Amino acid sequence: MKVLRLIPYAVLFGYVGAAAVGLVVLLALRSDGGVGPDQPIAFSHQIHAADLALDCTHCHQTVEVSRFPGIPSTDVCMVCHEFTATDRPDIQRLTRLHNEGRPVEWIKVHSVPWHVYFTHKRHIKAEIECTACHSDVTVQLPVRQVRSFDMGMCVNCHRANGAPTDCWTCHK
Amino acid sequence: MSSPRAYFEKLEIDVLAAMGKPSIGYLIALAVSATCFVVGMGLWGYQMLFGMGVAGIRHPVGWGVYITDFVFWVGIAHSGTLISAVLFLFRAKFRSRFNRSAEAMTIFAVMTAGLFPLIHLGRSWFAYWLFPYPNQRELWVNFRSPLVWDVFAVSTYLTVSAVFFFVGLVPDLAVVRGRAEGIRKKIYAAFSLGWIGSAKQWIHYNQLYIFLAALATPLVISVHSVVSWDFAMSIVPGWHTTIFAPYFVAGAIFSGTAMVLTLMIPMRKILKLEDHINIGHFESLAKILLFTSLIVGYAYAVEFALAFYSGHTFEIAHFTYRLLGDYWALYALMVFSNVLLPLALFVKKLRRNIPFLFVLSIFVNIGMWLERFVIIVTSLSKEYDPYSWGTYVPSMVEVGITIGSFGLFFTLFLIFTKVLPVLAITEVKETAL
Amino acid sequence: MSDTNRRWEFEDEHEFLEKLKELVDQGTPTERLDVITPIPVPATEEILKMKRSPLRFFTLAGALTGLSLGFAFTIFTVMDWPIITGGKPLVSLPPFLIIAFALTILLGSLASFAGFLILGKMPSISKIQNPIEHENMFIIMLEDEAAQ
Amino acid sequence: MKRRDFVKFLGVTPGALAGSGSLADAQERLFENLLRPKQQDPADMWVVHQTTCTECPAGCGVLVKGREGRPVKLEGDPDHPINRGGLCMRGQASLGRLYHQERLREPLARGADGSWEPISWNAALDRISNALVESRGGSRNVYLSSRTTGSLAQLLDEFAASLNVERLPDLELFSYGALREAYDVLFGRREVPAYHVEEADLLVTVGADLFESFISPVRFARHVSEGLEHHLDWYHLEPQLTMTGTNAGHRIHLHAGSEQWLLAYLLKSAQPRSPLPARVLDAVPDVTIEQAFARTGVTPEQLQGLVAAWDAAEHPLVIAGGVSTAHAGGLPTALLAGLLQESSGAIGNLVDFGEAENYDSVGTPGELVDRVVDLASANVGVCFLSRLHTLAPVAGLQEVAGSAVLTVGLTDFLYPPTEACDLLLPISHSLESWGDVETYRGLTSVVRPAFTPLFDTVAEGDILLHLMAAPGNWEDYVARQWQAAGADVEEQPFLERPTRPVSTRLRAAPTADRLASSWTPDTLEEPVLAFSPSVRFFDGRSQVISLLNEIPDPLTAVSYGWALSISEDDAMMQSVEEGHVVQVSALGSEDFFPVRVHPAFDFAVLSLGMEHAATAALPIDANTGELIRCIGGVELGRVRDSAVLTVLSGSMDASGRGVLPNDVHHPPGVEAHEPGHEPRRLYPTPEHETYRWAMAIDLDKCTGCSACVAACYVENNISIAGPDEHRKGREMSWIRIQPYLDGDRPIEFMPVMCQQCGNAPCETVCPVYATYHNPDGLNAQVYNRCVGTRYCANNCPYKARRFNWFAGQRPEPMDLLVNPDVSVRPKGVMEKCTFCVQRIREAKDHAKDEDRIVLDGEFTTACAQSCPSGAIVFGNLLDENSEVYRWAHSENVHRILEGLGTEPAVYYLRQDNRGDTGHE
Repeated sequence: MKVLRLIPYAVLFGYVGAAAVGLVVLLALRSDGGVGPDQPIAFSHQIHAADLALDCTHCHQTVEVSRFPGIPSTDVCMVCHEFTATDRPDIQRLTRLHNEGRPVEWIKVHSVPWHVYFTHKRHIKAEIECTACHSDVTVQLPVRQVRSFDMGMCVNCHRANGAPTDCWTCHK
Repeated sequence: MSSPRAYFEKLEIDVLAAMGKPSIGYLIALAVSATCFVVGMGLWGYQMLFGMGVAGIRHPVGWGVYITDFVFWVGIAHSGTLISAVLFLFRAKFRSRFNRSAEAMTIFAVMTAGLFPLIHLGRSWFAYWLFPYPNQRELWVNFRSPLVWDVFAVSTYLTVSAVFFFVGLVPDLAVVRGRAEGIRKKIYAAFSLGWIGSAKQWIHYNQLYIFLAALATPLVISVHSVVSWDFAMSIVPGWHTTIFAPYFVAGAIFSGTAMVLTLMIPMRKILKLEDHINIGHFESLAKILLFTSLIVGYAYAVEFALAFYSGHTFEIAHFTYRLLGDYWALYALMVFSNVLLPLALFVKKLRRNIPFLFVLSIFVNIGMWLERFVIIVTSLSKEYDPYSWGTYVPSMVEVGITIGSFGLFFTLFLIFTKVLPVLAITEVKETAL
Repeated sequence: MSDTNRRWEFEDEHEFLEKLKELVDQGTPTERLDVITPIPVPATEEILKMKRSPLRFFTLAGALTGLSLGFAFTIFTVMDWPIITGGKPLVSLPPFLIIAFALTILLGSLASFAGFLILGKMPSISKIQNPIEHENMFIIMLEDEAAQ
Repeated sequence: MKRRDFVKFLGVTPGALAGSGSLADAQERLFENLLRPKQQDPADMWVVHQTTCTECPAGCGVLVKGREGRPVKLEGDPDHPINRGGLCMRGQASLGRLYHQERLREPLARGADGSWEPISWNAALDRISNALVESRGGSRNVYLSSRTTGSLAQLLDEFAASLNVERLPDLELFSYGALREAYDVLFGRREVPAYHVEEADLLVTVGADLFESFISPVRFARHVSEGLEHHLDWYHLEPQLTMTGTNAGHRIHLHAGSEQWLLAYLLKSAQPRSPLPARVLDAVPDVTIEQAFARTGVTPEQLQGLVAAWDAAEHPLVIAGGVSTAHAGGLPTALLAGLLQESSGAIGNLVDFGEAENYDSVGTPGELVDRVVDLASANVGVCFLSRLHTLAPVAGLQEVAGSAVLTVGLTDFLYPPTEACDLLLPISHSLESWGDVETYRGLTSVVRPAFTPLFDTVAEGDILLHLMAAPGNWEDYVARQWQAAGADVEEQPFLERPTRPVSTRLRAAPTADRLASSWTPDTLEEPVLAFSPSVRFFDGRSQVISLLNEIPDPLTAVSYGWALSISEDDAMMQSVEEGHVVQVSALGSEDFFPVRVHPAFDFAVLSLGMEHAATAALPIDANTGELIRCIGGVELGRVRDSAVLTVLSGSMDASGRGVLPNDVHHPPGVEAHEPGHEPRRLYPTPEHETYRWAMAIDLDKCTGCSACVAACYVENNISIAGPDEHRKGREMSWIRIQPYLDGDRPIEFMPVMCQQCGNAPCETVCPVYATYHNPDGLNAQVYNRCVGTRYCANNCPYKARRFNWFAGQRPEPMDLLVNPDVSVRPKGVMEKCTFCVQRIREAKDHAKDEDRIVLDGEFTTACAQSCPSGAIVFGNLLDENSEVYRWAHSENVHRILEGLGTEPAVYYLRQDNRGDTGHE
């Protein structure tokens, strides 16, 4: 009898518990958990950009002339890696891909929505630091999207720097 | 008459009897209207899933049945506040027989009306963008848009009417509390906020009621004016006219009063309130109906006069079209129900003939719905550029959702008749003496 | 039942009023008298020499807040991100007036309601738990001094 | 696009294309394409290269604009001698053929049950080779294709020679049989000469539909519009209304089949500049003005006016063609036209055989019928049917093809001829393969692949080479041909060879004889059924392209489906109404047509689109072997039922609404635009700092051809609504051609798009700022902010706004045809013309790099770019030296519904310098 009386409470707690779990799962799915995606090749910005102090444009070659920074193709990598660190399995995979003329299928990290026109060129020409949006990629292993690219971020920066706030500057 | 107390007691017993165990007929009515509502919502979901195209609206008629329904329901909402606030200020005694259900009707009608702006949105799920909420973009709403005025006017109207309704209820809830048992007693006690009717309460109460009435009166005028400006502020021939605000307000009160009749006549029978609501009370409503009908009829005439006097090509073309074009039949029916038929109310016999009043009220409801439909659709279907002319026929989805809205309205009203006193007991007592 | 704490009930409003007048004339301090009536009886207010309800100040305050808030908010938003529509000036007062008006009414009525609750000491838990039912009688209650 | 912007196109590995995901998301696609190794070009760079349009035989030069390895837009090549930047709607829409869902994707073989089954290329080609080997035993192999020129023609001859295949004359529905026959008789040149309209001062066209399908519509459109600059006077005589007719200064209706009478009258009455031999003149019957009037129905005044104009003109040019040369009187009409050209001294300059169109390989249906008769007796081995959308015109051809041992179809769609085939070889689109086109003598243009084939298709040339077991591939073959001509196929987009002047002498004897023998006194019995040229479908081959069906036919205003257009009087007499579905006695009993009642059409003429001729077996003119496109004495059969036509135009009557720029259209109530007398307004109109983008449209030049509409669709990712939505009036086009009947001409065409108002009524009513006035004077629309109240559309007096009633359908692979600079709009949002803001943005970006403002003419909108007659200019109204400023401040400028004070940024010009206008 006593047990029966507990049933309603059990059910109630069941619901609440389920809801709580669901919420947690949802949040977990939403956040990247502070870790970037595992890339096919564990490329380290730390080594290249920090330790070797290569300029961003060394690999992202179209960032100053184009809307898009240009994800380097394998032959850019091979300029050095034909000789450097050839003992590493990752580099060997890279070399193999290069020889087969196949691309490295990087996973995209930074995206803006479908309706946004964003041009790297203008921002570089305006001397906006890469880190302003991408933060310091050299400390992210692997690279992840640190700042959320919501409209507030764009607009507030535009306001601060006297950049146009006409909607059609960015909305396409 | 016997001692006031005897009457008070009888009144309370009668009214509370109405709140008693629901009859089978009541349950059927409730089931039917609830089903309609659920189906209507289902259709809305269907529309959101597949796109606005499932409705009949087309290019160039971007607004159709949905906006018609919106204006119709907002119109219905007007009689409530009119009867409770305006007539209160005018010290019209018969008001006390209707104001409770009229106010309830107001709230339910506004709730129903409020759905349609959402339903008619191409992307209903972004409806919250119409509200000026603080956001990270610091982007606000366009306060120059009549639609934003609507948001403010309608939500204000809903809130104020709700407060007004509740305030009026407090003493009656206390009465119910006094006669209820068990858990219901507790609930009513809670909602009556500990009202006992002491002089200290009454003095503030009376003051509050007057102020609410004083505030609600301009509000009721403004709300339908704002709604009318959705049209009047545009450049569409047939919409863009200065008479719209008074025209719509009169129309709203007209339709609202008709709806009160439509609801009260059966309710009085079913809930056996004949002793408390008599022919005389209905006659007073009929007079309001007649009066507003005359205003509306005048507005119809003025519209044409303005158009033809202006000599404006598009205005003239439009009103000719409204009268003789594709929708002439609807226009004719509208004029008949809103202007010609109500003229019968000049006859005292008919004014006091309840079956007639009921039939008339139905006609007026239909007529007023048609009025909004005709204004919206005929104006849009033949605008400036002849290339972009086209006629509009509602789709089943629109019809279904409209029926659904009636479902919602009646569901709420039926529930109201069982959980709250349908007569303003205290005020009836007051006026009975 | 002590002489200092008594309760009279009347079926008839006039008898009730006469009794009340009589009590007051006898010099019973009005603050010790309380009346409960099924319907508002304005006469009691004069007899008991009650002050006019200060509720109106709530209303006024609310309405004024609404009015100023309406204009302030609309003007602030168009200035915050100036966007031209239809060649109209940024600060176009006529439309803003509509917003201001709506807010005036809204806050005005809400404030009045709040005022009513505050002044009428409602909702009062004690009264909700054990209310006094007038049962359609006009009731006069004389509280004893101890109650003060 | 400027020369210097060109870059060599870099091919993309099919891998990058395969499985591109949601194409609404430019970013994602971009990323995939960046994955390509050895691709260091920025992904937002337009890759432009020059090739040739093959949608019709005109051979216009086009620039293929590619992004991320896919062509997404075609534009007329500004340097190409034929079209000089213009491109017709068929050309614009031809990407729809490339990305068509129903395109053949792999070789197919007829299975046992008659259904199509996939087969490997090798298997397919082996089957053909074997069949060819077997055929050695006496049976004949034939090769039939549509018009073929340049290297492919060369290769075909070699192929025919080496594999003992008879190459039949090419099949074209427009074979110009009458003209070629006539010029053969007159001058011994069986050719279609070049007509230099631009050099004439009087143009008399008899049935020649210059703007629809006659020889080279885009070129004619440009030349006529150039002619208008120096007041070209243009008489157009035709039995049934055509779009060309609506544009002529003097459009004169004559009885079908009476053309020879009119020309005979003209020849006899006009002063000859170079007298004709007596015996030729004797062969021409003397026609009194009364007889001429009686036969043609052209009034004496009009006849005299025509003669007077002819005599007054310095360089008169008469062109007969189209329907007028496609009936029993076709040959005499063509002969007389030729004689008039001779007598007016036009031959050799205005009529130029040196640059004659290359129709050498094209036969007339008549010739083909003879060949078929001959083949029917023989047993056919392998029958090749290449690039054919119909065999109907040639009686018995389908049977012959069916009876062959192996019938091979080289095609891109399951056109009717494929029913006779055993084997289908999917051939690559011209944007996927090499080739060249010799449009006319002295001009050969390259066809270059824009990217690797979408499907498992092969170029026709490669198929032939493989079957010949010849070394090298098709690309090398073409390259060799060009080397031989001393040109480089990689570098040169087209090759212009100097043409030597051709000396012509009138051959009096044959002319006189043929004229006498072919003279037909009687005209066609009315009512007449005429097959009107279709600007949308040419001879029917382009009907597969969905976009062309979506855009209404300028003439009939019907978008989807066939319609039999008749005049109001005919409708009354035949007692039919619009939408009635009827039979036509002259045609197959199983064909029913919905009736389109059109007030502008001529009495006693029923007209069907030429696309129907592709399915009907039309009679053939014995004299010329040409299809007869005018059938006399037809009757309407019973009314089967009634259908709703897809007519988007709500009304063709613009009377007094201030839409058409003409004082007639300014009754009281609609303010006319008086410069310097602006209406008073409450608020100042917004000021603009650097730019106020504006457009000006010259309605005298606008022909109604709807090229702009097609260009806009492709440029701006506008979705196709489909017939059902059209019936509901739910069109998506951002720019439309409004036809009006109450103007000065039979039909007035008015291109209308968003007018980008200075005081836009749509902006004020949007609750969420989704539309507003931007600093450049544009009426901006922010799609992803739109909640879809549709209030803006209600409040737009121009009804230029379009609502996404549903999510747009882009059946794979059509989803690849997306301009990444323009969003694909989701369901429930409003969209409209943006003045191609993506192009503005790009231009401003370039300008900013060079730290200057955008120069006039640096870029233009898609519609303006495509306009064959250059009727649209776009630019910055604040720049007083800009073209648009000049146009907007010229005489007779008008803005639609100016009285509303919306301050539109689109200016309409109308001088009407077409002589005295009017529908005569």
